[in-house]
Amino acid sequence: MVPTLLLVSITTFVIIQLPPGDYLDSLAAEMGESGVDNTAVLESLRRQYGLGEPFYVQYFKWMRGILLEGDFGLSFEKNRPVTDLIWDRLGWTFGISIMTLLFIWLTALPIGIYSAVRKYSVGDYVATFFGFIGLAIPNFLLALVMMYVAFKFFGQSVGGLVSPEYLGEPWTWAKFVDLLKHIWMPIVVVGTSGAAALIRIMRANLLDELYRPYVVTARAKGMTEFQLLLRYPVRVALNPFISTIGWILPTLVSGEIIVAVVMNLPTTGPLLLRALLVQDMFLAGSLILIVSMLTVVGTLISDVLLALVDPRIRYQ
Amino acid sequence: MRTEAVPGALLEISGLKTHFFTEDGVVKAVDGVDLTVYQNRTICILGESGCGKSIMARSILRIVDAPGRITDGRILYRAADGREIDLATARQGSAQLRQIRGQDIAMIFQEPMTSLGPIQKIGKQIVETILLHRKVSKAEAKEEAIEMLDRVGIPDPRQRFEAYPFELSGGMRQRAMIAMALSCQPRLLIADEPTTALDVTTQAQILDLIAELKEEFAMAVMLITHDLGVVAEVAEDVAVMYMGRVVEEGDVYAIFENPQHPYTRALMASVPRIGVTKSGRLPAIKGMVPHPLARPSGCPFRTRCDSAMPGVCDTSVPDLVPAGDSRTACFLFSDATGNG
Amino acid sequence: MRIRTHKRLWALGAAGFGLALAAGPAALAFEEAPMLQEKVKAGELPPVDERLPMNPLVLEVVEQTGEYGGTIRRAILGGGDQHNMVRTIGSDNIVRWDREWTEVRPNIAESWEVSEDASSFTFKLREGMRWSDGEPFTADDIVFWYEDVFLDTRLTPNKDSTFVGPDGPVEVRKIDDVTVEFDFRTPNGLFIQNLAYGFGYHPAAFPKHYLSQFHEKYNPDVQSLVDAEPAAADWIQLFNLKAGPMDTPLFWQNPDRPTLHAWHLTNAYGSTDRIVAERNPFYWKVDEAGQQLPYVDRITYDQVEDVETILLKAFNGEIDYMLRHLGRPANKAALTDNMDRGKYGFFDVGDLPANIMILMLNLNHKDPVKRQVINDKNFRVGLSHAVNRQEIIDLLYFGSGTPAQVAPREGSELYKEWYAKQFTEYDPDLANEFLDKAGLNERDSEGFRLGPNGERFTLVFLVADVFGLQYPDAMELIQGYAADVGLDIQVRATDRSRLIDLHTSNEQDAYLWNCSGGQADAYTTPICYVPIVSNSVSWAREWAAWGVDSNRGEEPPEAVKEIFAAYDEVKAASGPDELRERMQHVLDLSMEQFFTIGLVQNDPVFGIARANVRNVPNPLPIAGQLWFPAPYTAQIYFEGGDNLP
Amino acid sequence: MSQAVLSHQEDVDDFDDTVKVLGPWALVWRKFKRHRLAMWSGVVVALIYLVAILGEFLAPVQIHDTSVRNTFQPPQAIHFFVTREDGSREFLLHAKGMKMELDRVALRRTFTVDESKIIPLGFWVRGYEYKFLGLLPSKVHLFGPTNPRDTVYLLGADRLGRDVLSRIILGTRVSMSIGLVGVAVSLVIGVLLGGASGYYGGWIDGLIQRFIEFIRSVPTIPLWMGLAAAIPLDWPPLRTYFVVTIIVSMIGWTTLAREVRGKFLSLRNEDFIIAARLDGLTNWEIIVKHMVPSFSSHIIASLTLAVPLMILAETSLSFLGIGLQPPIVSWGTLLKEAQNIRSIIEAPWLLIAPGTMIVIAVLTLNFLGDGVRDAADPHAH
Repeated sequence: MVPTLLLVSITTFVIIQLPPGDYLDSLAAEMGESGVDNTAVLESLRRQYGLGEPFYVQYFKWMRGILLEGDFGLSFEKNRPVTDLIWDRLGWTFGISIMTLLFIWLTALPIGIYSAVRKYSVGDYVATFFGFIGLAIPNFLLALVMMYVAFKFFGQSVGGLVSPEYLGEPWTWAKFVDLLKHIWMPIVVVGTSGAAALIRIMRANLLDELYRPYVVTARAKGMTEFQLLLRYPVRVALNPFISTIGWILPTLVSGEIIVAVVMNLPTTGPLLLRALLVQDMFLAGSLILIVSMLTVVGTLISDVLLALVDPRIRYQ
Repeated sequence: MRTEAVPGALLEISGLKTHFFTEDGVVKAVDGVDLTVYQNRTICILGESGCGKSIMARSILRIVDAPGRITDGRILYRAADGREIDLATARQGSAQLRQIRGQDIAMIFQEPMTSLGPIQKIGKQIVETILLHRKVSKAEAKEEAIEMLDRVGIPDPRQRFEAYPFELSGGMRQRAMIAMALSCQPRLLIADEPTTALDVTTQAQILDLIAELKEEFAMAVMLITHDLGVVAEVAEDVAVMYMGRVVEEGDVYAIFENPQHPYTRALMASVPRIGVTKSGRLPAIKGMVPHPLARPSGCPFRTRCDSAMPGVCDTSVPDLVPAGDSRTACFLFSDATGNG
Repeated sequence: MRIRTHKRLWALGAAGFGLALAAGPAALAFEEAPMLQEKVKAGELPPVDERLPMNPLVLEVVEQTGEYGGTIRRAILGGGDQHNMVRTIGSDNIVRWDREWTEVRPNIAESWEVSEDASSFTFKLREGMRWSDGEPFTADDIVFWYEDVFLDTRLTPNKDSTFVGPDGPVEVRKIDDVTVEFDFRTPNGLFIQNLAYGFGYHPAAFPKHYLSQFHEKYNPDVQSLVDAEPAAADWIQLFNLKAGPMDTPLFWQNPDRPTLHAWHLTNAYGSTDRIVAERNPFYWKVDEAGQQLPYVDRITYDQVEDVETILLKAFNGEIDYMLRHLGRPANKAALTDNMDRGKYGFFDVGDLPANIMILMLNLNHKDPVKRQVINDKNFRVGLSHAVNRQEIIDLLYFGSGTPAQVAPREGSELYKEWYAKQFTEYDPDLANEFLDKAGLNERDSEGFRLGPNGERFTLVFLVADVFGLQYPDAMELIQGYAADVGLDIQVRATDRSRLIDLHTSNEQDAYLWNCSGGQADAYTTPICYVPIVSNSVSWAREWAAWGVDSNRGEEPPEAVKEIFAAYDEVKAASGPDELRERMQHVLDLSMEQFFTIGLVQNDPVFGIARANVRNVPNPLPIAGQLWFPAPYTAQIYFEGGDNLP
Repeated sequence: MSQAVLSHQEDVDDFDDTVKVLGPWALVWRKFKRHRLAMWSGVVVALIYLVAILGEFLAPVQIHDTSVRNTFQPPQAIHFFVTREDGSREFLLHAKGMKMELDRVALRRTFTVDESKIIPLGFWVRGYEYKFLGLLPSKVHLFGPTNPRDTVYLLGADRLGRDVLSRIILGTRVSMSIGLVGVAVSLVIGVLLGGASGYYGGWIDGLIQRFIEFIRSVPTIPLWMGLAAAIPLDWPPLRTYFVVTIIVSMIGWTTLAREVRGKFLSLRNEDFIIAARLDGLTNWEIIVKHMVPSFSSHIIASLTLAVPLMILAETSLSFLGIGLQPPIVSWGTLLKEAQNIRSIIEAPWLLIAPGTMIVIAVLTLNFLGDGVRDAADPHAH
């Protein structure tokens, strides 16, 4: 895991260094709007941000800060330490990702079971069809259309997780209710493709298990179909389901970036996109690093869960 | 071997047809089986792979997987309280059927490796069965399960109770399967090739165990096998199946000493016997079992039968009729008009 | 264009006004917002008369005196959108342009005097004026900016051109607490204009009482503050952090910095979902009825990530007053359809640059062949005639706009028809003729013209999707027009910062951009008329560098040198008439050279204001340097004293 | 105990056995044919690729042709009958012309159907010149207005008055080929690395597995964004296209490599491989002659399922503004152009048309892949 993380950190740094230019070019572009040359200001800022040092020096400084002081560097654009900026947003990102994961499970599990058990039934075809539609529609398209529908037909205020009147207000019950009114949209949008994939996986896994001898054994014991379904094949088919935590998290985080930009969510997505665009490199780097790290941790968690659920893996 | 008076019938199967409706056509896995299982007796169902013996056994418990379906016939089960239940028409998933499964009729399978839930503890699976059918507390069920494990010869049962199937050897797993099957003291144990996947020594142990337990629990045993040796060792009654039909049925001695049906005869002839020396190869049955979708008309065995009578055997299917000491389905012993 | 040189009389009159007020019963003289009244009652604030300067600026309102209350709700992009705030509240300088962008008026300074040769400027500040935290604003603050910020090369390595005359940086002297003199030693006839434009904010943006704590000179213990600030490694970085330039995010990330603005940030840009700017209780403007401005309690900026969201917010009535991001031709139809739902109306925005779509060919190209061709006026004229401007206007802007070159707009005092109209007719035959004349008369098998070196002559145009003007689409059309006359144009789409990066390092063939200088800003930012180093426009970067320092860059041809000299003359002009004449001369010379190829002069754009928003300047002039409506936002009010539901 | 077991005999006399012995591919095909949805999807996919190949022949209007009078013109319906002046009805394939009015205040054009103006349509009509299959110059188009000077917009026009239908048709070429090329790249990397990993095992396996783990742990979008941002701007569109393809294929190969590795691991100890090794075949021969054929159907299934992922990835990149850029026409760029409120309100066809195409392509490719996988899987039920 440590080598993976090390590799992740280096790659991250390479990625954020790849595009030519630096943050000041982006700033200069913005300032171009003021209509007049402002190289005067840019020069002093170049010094301010310590840009221009060799690549490896910047990397080692950055890593040293992270490892020794938990300091992820400074965001050029926000002029604040990265650590000040990201935790809130990471919280939302993971909050939404975890809720999305739950949404995915809650929909994919029963639908997957249903379409495996009632293979080639009308319900199976409907589930399959909608599952694939979910896979086929690009996230951002779905997000925009849903937003427009919410605006047009429900008169809902769009963008963000709470209505404007609650922005910056302390948390109250009303605000929480308002949050619930908004948060389902990104969850559904981000979740559809994941759910579709998991329905397919669940269906396939369960089909593999449904005709195994131990199911017949259980049936011969006199268990009801429902009992035996949940106690035996579903339990076994859950294994790959659990291991999805590992790969679905990065997928969700990625998907969430695009959706968050369209839906204006207070998550890391817009921050990361923006940071990459303006080459706010420590901010971008830290976000990628942390998200990747959490993904690695997520994989670890899924491995642990898998071992907990499946004794066979535990004993290997 | 026991030679007591014939006790009452426990299970009467008549005209059972279990067909598989595949996209390529209808596979008639079981096509008109008549069979009777008697209380406290061991009946062996003998036949080649694919002759329908397993499907027939599964039909009894109604655990035939789709696209298989019982299309005709009766499976009359005589319960302990004297009621007669037709298992062939019992509603799938009904409480009645579920009660019979596991409690009245239990089944063990060919592959102990895969027939137990892979990620549940052995003990739990047995307890589950007990709790399904009997009103006992969990603790009691656990004690019983441990006792059962002990009874089937699993050493250190209290510890094994907590074991997962993959931690046990094949023999131990089959013992555990037996423990589970017998945990509710069924009246009939169906054993579907219980020893095929085991090594020779273990095979013998398991068969001995089944025989022993049969005495102890006073139950009937239906043993499905393709192994003549097994039949010789444990059977009291024998039914020989070929292509979904019982071709000969009778007392084990009758079948072994005086087989009637050409198929049974050929089978017996293929057994090497100690003391009998023959030059060359053992005689074999000619040809191959026809493809299930290419069922011969009339008597299904006629394509391989040395005594096949053109014009007779290929027009209609013979019924079981008494012949010698057994009952045989062959036109050598009956009129062609017996069955249309 | 007139520059009013305010004489002593004005200053005396104003002082008298202040005295008269001071003599009267204070509570009756000025009124204040209810929210401030409460604070005064609670003892949190001094009374309004003490908060206002002796002589507050009486701001003329657009329609009528307003009433207090309400929140102007706007939306702001999550990054890079600081101009959203700059242009609504930030730009409130020592002097200001009037609402029509025709003359410069007093603002922070109540009056000023100009020396005869236009080399020295004396400003009279308002006595008793205060920063947003209540501390007095005096000449010392300006001197602090001058001596400790502007002159300190560590803090200001390069001086802003507004404060640099032909003879070097300005000298600033404090005469007394309310009087400062800016002396350029040589004529700088454009200084007052420049001071009224955006970048003139500097002198009155550095509160000494607050910023001196971050300055080594005033705080020997500044290191402890540096240590406490993770984003700074030394005091210079710390100072820059706390006193950032207004047009960068830095300024808007430090809500602690006192300002002279009508509203003051309560939280930092970029760190929350909503930025709130609360009314400045010490704001120094009043209306004619003596009510302290601003009328509106606060301005909120909801942070969004996507321009589309702003549009939906507007439809939903969640935007009270805004033109930024919304006022694009492409949005007009959708905004019109949702007017009733959002309860808003449109107002005109005079965003009228010299041209909104210019083919900026690189006259200083590094490649000698391309340079030779591009520098041939015939080539540029040919290309100009090849483009069907009207079709571009019809396709992209629904017919709103005029085919024109880069030139002052009609109605501007510098307007001449031939500036705008030369070479604009679409005439492929004429184009071919000129291109042949430019030496591109050979063609290859595919019909494309060959350069002087015998290879196909190709121009690579950079294009970024900026300003909401559909530049990439335009470029696709232009590529087609050029191909029709055998000219190979390749298009490379990119983003704004990459594009700027490329052209500021002089690595481009050409690119598509716009250019200011259509109205009064032709005087101060003639970036498309005279080679000037700029972030946005590069058509002769080397010449421009030479123009700043003749040891750098590349010596331009005589004709261009002549233009440089003529523009220097403009700076030295002493009166408005002389100024105009000299500028006209610059334009005559420049237009004759035909440096850049303009395509479209746009019609006014628009902004939206909700139905009960009053005193909306209409039309509202804006320009690259003219950061409007900032000096006039304070007199906007909500009829009924609150937002519409 | 005697061990007499019933057994099949090899002296065959199958006069009644009508079932032929089928090769593995024939078996797969037989199974696949039964999967009706997959069959139909396969047909649709084939049609889509046919559209991609024929391109200009099917596109009635040149894709970069703009038209001032037709910006945001809604789709025109196809009519079959015209009513003559004498009231008789006659069969004539045609579209109705549209009257345009320019609203200079709201800045839009509004269109109304002009019942009197009839644009006859037909097959095999003359139009703009192009090279059929990139070789033969031709002016014939499958379908369009019979008069070459007319234009119809069957799926509407975009903001520059360009024909959406034609753009979608030619966008098919780019989008579908990105899928194919991306898959090809994934295939090479995936099979090479997965194969090496599975065949050699040991530290090579460990290394490759770590690498795959690493690639998968980096969230794709930032990875793409970083890579895409590094594409030099002055690159010609074609090169950008290939780089985008390669970036897109980054997502595919890890899955494939894992699958190949798994197959290698399980096959390594199969009897027939051991037999081949004992026969003295070299590693390479074993891989090529025995291992690859035994799981190639799997690979094909995985590839089919990867194509739609790549198509979607391309649209995502385009959306972020870092993928293909106009004037390249792909479904992604078409969607990106329509990705705004104005299009949803004023010209929904701009969104619906490419969106539908993407959904159809992704859907059918998925069904097809599913079918192939089911057919290829010996354990499928």
